[in-house]
Amino acid sequence: MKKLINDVEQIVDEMLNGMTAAHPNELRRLEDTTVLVRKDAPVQGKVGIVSGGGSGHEPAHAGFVGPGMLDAAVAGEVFTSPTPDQVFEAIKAVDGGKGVLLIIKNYTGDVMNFEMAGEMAEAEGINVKQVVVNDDVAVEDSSFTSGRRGIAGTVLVHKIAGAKAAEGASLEEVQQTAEGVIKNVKSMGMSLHPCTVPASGKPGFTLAENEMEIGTGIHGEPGVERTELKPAKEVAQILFDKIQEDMQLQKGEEIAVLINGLGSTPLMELYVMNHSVAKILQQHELQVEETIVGEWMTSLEMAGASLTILKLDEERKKLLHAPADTVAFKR
Amino acid sequence: MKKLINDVEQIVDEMLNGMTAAHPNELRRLEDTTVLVRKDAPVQGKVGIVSGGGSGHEPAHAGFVGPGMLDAAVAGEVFTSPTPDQVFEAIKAVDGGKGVLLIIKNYTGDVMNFEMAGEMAEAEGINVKQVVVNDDVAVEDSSFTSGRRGIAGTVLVHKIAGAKAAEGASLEEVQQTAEGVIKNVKSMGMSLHPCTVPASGKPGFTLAENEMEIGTGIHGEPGVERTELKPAKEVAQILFDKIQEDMQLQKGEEIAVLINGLGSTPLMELYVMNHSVAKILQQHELQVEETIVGEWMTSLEMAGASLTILKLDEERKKLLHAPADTVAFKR
Amino acid sequence: MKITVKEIEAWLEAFREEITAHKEELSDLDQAIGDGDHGINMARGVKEMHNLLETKSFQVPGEILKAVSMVFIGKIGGAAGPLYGSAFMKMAAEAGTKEALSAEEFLGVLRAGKSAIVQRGKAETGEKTMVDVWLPLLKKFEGKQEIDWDDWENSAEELKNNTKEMHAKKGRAAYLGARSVGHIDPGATSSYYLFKALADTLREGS
Amino acid sequence: MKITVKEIEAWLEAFREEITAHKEELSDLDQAIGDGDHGINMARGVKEMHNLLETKSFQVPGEILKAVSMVFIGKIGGAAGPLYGSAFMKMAAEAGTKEALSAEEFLGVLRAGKSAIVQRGKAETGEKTMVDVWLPLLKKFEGKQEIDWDDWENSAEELKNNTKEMHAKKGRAAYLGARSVGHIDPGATSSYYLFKALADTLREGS
Ligand SMILES: Nc1ncnc2c1ncn2[C@@H]1O[C@H](COP(=O)(O)OP(=O)(O)O)[C@@H](O)[C@H]1O
Ligand SMILES: Nc1ncnc2c1ncn2[C@@H]1O[C@H](COP(=O)(O)OP(=O)(O)O)[C@@H](O)[C@H]1O
Ligand SMILES: [Mg+2]
Ligand SMILES: [Mg+2]
Ligand SMILES: [Mg+2]
Ligand SMILES: [Mg+2]
Repeated sequence: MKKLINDVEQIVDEMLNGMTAAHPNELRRLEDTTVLVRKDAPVQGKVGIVSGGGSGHEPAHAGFVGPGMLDAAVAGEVFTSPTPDQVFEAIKAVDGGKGVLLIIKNYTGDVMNFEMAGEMAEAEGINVKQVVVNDDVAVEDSSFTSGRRGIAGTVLVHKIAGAKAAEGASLEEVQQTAEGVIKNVKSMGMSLHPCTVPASGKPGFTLAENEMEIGTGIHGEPGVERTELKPAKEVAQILFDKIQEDMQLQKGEEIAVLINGLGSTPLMELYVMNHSVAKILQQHELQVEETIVGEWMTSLEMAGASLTILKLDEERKKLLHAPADTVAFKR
Repeated sequence: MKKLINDVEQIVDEMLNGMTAAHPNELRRLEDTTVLVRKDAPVQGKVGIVSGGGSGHEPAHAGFVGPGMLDAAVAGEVFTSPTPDQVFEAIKAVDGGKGVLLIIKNYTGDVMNFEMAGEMAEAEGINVKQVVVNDDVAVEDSSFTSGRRGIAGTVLVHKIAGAKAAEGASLEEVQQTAEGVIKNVKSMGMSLHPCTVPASGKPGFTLAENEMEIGTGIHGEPGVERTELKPAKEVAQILFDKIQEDMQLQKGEEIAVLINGLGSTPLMELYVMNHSVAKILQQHELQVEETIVGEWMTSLEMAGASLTILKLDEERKKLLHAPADTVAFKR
Repeated sequence: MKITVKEIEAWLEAFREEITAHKEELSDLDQAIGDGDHGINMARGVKEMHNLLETKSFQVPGEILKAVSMVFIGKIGGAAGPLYGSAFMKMAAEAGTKEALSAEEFLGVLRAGKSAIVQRGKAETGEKTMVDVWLPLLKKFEGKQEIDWDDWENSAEELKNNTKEMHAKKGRAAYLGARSVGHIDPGATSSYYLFKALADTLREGS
Repeated sequence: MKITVKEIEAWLEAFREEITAHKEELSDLDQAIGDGDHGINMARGVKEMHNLLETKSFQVPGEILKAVSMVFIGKIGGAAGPLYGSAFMKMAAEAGTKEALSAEEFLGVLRAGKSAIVQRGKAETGEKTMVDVWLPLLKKFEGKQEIDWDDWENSAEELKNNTKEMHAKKGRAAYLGARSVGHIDPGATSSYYLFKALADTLREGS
């Protein structure tokens, strides 16, 4: 395992310190926690938005803390949900009197830990609501299982819910807007190369030189199917088809597109991928209102990418374009 | 070689199309060229700024095209300087009557190709000046050789020269400001893992599991020294010491810091690196006015990072903070 | 058989030893069908628990179970943290302020833990989770006045081995669908070590 | 010996064959002390040159040299593009509109190319570049009325081999400092193939 680190045990702590050292005017770390909040938190009269999860997805989630997006990000150990006490501290720090929305990615651990934190906060009289993002169409949707994972689409939930909160909306309104995004955002990923959780020292799976994994998550988990290496246009088609199967997008429909790199895929390849994606979207006569290309929800140094499509309506369109001033996402 | 591409021969073309497809309101591709310009180029009454070089450094250079930074970026083949005719097209497209500044990284090929383009433009009556960035202290500075390479510090030259041009300064003033940045910016890089030029299919060098390369450039070239793998704090010290040997920074001096990822190093590690760098800068009682962490000048999927330090004066400080609205760098 | 603070401490210490010794195994199992951190998560939790037991002293089983629940909730993270944490929290409540518990009472305490896991995780048996150890094991010994600890340990082991052929429906492994079949569940395995540690402690102590 | 469009075309075609056959070798040499693209760059250039020669016909050597210079400038890129491009540009100017060149005149044409390379790249001999082939080779045969093409080819080969022990001072290899010693320069090697192709063409044709 080759990583630019000091000590496996201290990675998250040092990363958080490295972030506040780099962005002292934007971010503040709550003492003795793994929580980064907006420098000016709590913002009075605004719904606070808390997200987070295991570390290793940078810039998610702390990179999205700032005006127009999140009020706090809670960092767990690498790929491990943060614990309820940490989330609770975040909630307390960002409650400006209008309550707090938790944006949770649908993993059993995240859901349980955030839920417990929400219970703690409610017990102290803070109004807390939550939304659970489950955009990953690679995983079958079934009421018998814990359902689909939350992956890159979460970034769009952050953006749009954050903009809604910045407008001064109520907790219920922000929650409703976030739910609207969640219902209309679908993603699917693939990878060429696994990643290595620092504490484990071993890659999450192995792929031969001519193999790729379709439907990979963002935690070094293997995907749902392994195939031979394919060109970008075939990859784009596979990801799109699976999303389309679920979304049934119609001609002329307005969408936003997110091409997300998983960590070590060069931006060059992400743009090549977008070239192939854009062609498919054009064939389907979809109206692409916005395309976001980059590394937003990574999986350490995994190679690969995911495609996310968000169906827009007037409100989501307006909120997507609204200003945001965070370390990683500016508008 | 595992890459998310369609055709090795079409990579640059498809990447450029992928960029304009993603950013149709920001970028425009000059027909039959590898040049991306600001959508609204040429901006009348503003000095035009043209940069570029081989591809594979994304988001450099097209990611920095936009208000407050570059007017055009010329893309060569991967790691190969663009040819004079392409640069010439860029110059013509962005000349708004006040002349054009070429920002060139100090590589024999880049310098010669851009120089030839400048000669072509001058012959057509366009006022062209150039600056050559040579911030890489890994390479010995000597008047007997072609001198030091231009690496990540180039991004700060783009930012500051771009802001100066946006203010309406003359070509000579913009050139002088850019020269001021170049004299005061130094960088040094290292890598943990080489990269593979698509057309060659083989990595630029090989490193054992316990080795790293110090002083690596951004073209898959081997560095100047190979050592055993060291923790981030020792890496930070090596890079800083080499820069400091050259800069002789004094207590209390104001600086900007850039921690640049070379392609596949997770942001997590870059922030860990910044944690270690910040400690060293504090020991030296340097005043860090700004820290920029991310992937700005990459080398395909190389793993590793570089440290850049820019000595500030009042003008550079102001221009560094000035607005910029490009695809990859917003302020 | 009476279970006091001493037995609980011995049990938890034995649990720590099992987890520490099998950290790699747990992570490898999680690697196969999850994200590879279960051993790391559990090891972090029991290490912190060890520090707690070293530095604090407790009067009654309920007190120690409560303190350990806080450590598990605050240190393990992931899915296992809230599950083990909630289990110990409820176990503490069930144990109350009693100084010593009979075998039957202690089985009631464990059942309270099981209920907490089911409530928190909403998994049923057969879904390839730790529930597949907790639920049938406690059911088998329900109402027993004396426990055959060899039978207990063997049953726990068999139950966790049974998860191998299950198709995961809850937790991360569910994302793998049919590909989850053929691997033992990591959480079921850590739970097996918890119950094995209990058998080893009380068998020796009996 | 008279050099007309026919000989120039044969030479350039032979050059293309050499580059195409040794594309990997050139890139490998560049991999060792540069960025590994010299073979790719040159192959791209000569392929485009081949297309040009296939589709256009030329009257005089100067015309073909000029057209090829534009292809090299526009297609090779990197350091080699402007260097070979400038060389052919000046060679074209020196050849002017003459229909046929004597050996002596043709050596003058090549010397003009050499001057262009030196002017553009500002390298001296001993700095481990293509200059270390061009300059001493043309110096050795300066003023010769007849050329011994075996001697010419061997000299060119020896000169490019001599770059192996040089410490690079110009071009990308200079960044390697002393680590550049022990590797033959890629640009010197492509220049060797240019001169070898010339020898093969004119030796046969004589
Ligand atoms: N809903 C659930 N109910 C009961 N146990 C569960 C549930 N989800 C997951 N688990 C257990 O948690 C274990 C995984 O724990 P761990 O790896 O620490 O967390 P994570 O999956 O968040 O990485 C699984 O092996 C399973 O036994
Ligand atoms: N200043 C120079 N003068 C003469 N030749 C040079 C100079 N710089 C580089 N070269 C030649 O160019 C060759 C490298 O060409 P190439 O690999 O195509 O370009 P790049 O170095 O830009 O990748 C070197 O091997 C050397 O022979
Ligand atoms: Mg986990
Ligand atoms: Mg090159
Ligand atoms: Mg796990
Ligand atoms: Mg080269």
